[in-house]
Amino acid sequence: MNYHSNADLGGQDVRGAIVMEPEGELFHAPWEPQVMALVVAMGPTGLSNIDMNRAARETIPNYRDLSYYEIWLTALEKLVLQQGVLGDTPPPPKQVLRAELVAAAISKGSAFSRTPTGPARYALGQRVRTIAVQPSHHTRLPAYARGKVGIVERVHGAHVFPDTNARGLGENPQWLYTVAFDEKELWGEQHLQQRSTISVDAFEPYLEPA
Amino acid sequence: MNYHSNADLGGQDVRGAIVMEPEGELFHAPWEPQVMALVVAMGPTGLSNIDMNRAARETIPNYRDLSYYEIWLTALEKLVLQQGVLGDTPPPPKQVLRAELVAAAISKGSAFSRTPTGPARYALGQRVRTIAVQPSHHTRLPAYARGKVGIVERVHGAHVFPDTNARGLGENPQWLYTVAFDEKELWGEQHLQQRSTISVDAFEPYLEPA
Amino acid sequence: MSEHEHDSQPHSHEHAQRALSPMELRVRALEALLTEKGYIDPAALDVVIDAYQTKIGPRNGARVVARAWCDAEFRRWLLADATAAIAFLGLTGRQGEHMVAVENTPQVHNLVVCTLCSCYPWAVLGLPPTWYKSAPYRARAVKDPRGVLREFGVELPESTQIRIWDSTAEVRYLVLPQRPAGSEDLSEEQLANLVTRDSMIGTGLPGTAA
Amino acid sequence: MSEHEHDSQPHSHEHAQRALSPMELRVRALEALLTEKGYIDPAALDVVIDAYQTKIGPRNGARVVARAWCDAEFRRWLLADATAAIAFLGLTGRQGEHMVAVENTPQVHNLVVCTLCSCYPWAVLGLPPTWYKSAPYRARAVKDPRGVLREFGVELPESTQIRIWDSTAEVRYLVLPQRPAGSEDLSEEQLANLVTRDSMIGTGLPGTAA
Repeated sequence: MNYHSNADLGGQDVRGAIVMEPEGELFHAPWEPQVMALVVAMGPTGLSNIDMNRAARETIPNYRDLSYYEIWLTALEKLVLQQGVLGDTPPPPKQVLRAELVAAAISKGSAFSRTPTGPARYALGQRVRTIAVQPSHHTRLPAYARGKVGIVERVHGAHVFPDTNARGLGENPQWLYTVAFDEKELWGEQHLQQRSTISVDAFEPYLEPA
Repeated sequence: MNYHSNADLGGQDVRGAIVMEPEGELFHAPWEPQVMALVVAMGPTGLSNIDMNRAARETIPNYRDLSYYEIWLTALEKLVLQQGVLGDTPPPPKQVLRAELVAAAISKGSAFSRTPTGPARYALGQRVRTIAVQPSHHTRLPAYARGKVGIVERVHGAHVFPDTNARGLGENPQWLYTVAFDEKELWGEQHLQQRSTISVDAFEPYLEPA
Repeated sequence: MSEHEHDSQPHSHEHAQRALSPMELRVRALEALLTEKGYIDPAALDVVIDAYQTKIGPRNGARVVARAWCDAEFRRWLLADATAAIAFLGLTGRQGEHMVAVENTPQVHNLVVCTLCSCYPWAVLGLPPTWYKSAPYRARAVKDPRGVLREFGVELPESTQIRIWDSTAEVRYLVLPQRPAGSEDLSEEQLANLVTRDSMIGTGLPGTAA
Repeated sequence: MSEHEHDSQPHSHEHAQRALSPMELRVRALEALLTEKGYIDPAALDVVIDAYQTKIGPRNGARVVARAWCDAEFRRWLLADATAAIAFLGLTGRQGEHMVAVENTPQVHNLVVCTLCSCYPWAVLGLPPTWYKSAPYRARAVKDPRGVLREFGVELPESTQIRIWDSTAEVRYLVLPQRPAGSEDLSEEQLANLVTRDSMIGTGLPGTAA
């Protein structure tokens, strides 16, 4: 299986201005709020989970040509087809987000922390190396942070593991860490110095002792 | 300094019935609610902290003869004297709990977690031994759990350390763990089997590797 | 401070219209002193008392338990991050800043105690009952939990493991009791009515679905 | 599903009273399908849109920041356990289940990005601005933060360390900006008005005390 994410942009050579936007300017087309609300409303149905959604989005071939709400819409259309909504036996929704449930559902959210079943392998301050392998499925370790040595800065507890959750293989909770890298480790000694430190939130399977 | 706590009761041979109490029965004398409220109201003044309060309570010589609100009252009287409230320059209150601030102050509480400054020494599932020494100051490792081997069951993050906070020596945050012991480890092989496991919440300085 | 002698009278639970007792005088003297010195707003005391008499009590915890019984996602959140899940229900606060929820199952029964003083999850259960603060409970809960439970009229199967949580730091424990058999048709509100204070400490079981 | 062809028209930001655009038709078709199949309550969509247009936005985060500026204890709580501290202000929710607050100081400036998609703390900042989800920001924030900040009109001293948080999991980051000089006399509400959305992402600074 040849999985490729078109969304892994960190550090890439992307030109184009960053266009400022005033605080109240939320949408730029009348269909955009509908797409946002559809995605929110589909959450409780359990038709997909957040990691399946991200996988569906990042594998859109023309990802880079689309606006973000176009990406959301395209991915939702794709999932609706993939999950057999058009078939004879569409999967029943786990829950339908009725109008009167919206406020409570939004303010509750959906926690991703899980009771850990085993010890954290790494501790605050420890040096770790991220794995270099790019798996052929959805994952959350950015390309720019692969095979790099960093320091564990925070230990967040065990969280749902995207790599399995995105493939319907279960939540498989894993310890989650914030791992911080010096800019030189990521971009090389020749890189224009910025005095910066960059961290990613990395699940334990993404890490090895260094 | 010869510090002795009269409050460390776990596992002691205390006779007397446990007297049931219906849910709504909160007080048993008209002065009890006043004492409760005085203790709550004194919190924001910063005259003492929670660990100083506990130290003042557990060192009352006739602790075991007093009801709990008598203990609270006696300790508050003691602290008021010790902190020089009756002197010429009583320490100014950090904040006075005005009536209109009560609801917000109660619902806010006062968090004891602190940003950790170093790594946790122990991990979930690890065997640890509690220290055997009884320090000559306020501490929170019960006598029955001293010098015992247990398993780290939870890692709670760094919290204010009572041993220093009670003596005005600073918050000195330490990692906090739930450490669970088999009943035989605590009470011996001869103990009537209860099929029980007992845990304490232990700060890192109370623990050694086992 | 001549009012500070200890009340040597036997505890009286009746306080009709009569002269103030020595304890009442002692409390009034302390309150007057702290007011005069500017530490206390006397009006705040009434607000504090009212809060714990009418707003903050075990019905709050019962809401948490009933929600966990009705909503599997909330239950999972509560068990993984009780502080956040309980805060979502608006039940933050004093003596509930760091919450852990522990779940009873057919295999494991949880029991909460504070052997060193009277730590108790005020934010969800209100003020602790007298027995919780008493020497017999604190001494025996850790060593003879089955005997203690028997005093409360709770007889557990011999095969049930008992898990005792001694609240020795600032973490506060809430027991999530097993949902009563035959309660499938009850509303969340009806379920909350079955949740007793003692069932959330572990010294009792919830009521049965009538 | 014939409406599912991609909209090949250039992006139009004007939508006057006219025939429905291809994108609008496509979204309507999907909504109709999901409604017909019983996944969606169309009335819920309006409630979701209204929530993010009128209730859940950066003014919520500004409340958190202003509170932290005014209340040292709240600030400490926010930095040690942001999820709980923010929940205390009632701001729990979707895309804010696991919060971390990071503090700007004269030495360190924090910047938040999601290089892999568009992770953003909805519960406190609402919907992300378009630039936050755009390729140029996501690509360059990690590698050329000073260049990116310059585009936002922020020029930091050379000696300032830049700390970039790539939100690659379900932890969401809120920047706590430095309190503006000369703001000592402002009320909490006035302070909140100085807190811009961008200052809580790290791409801006708060307004100055006039």
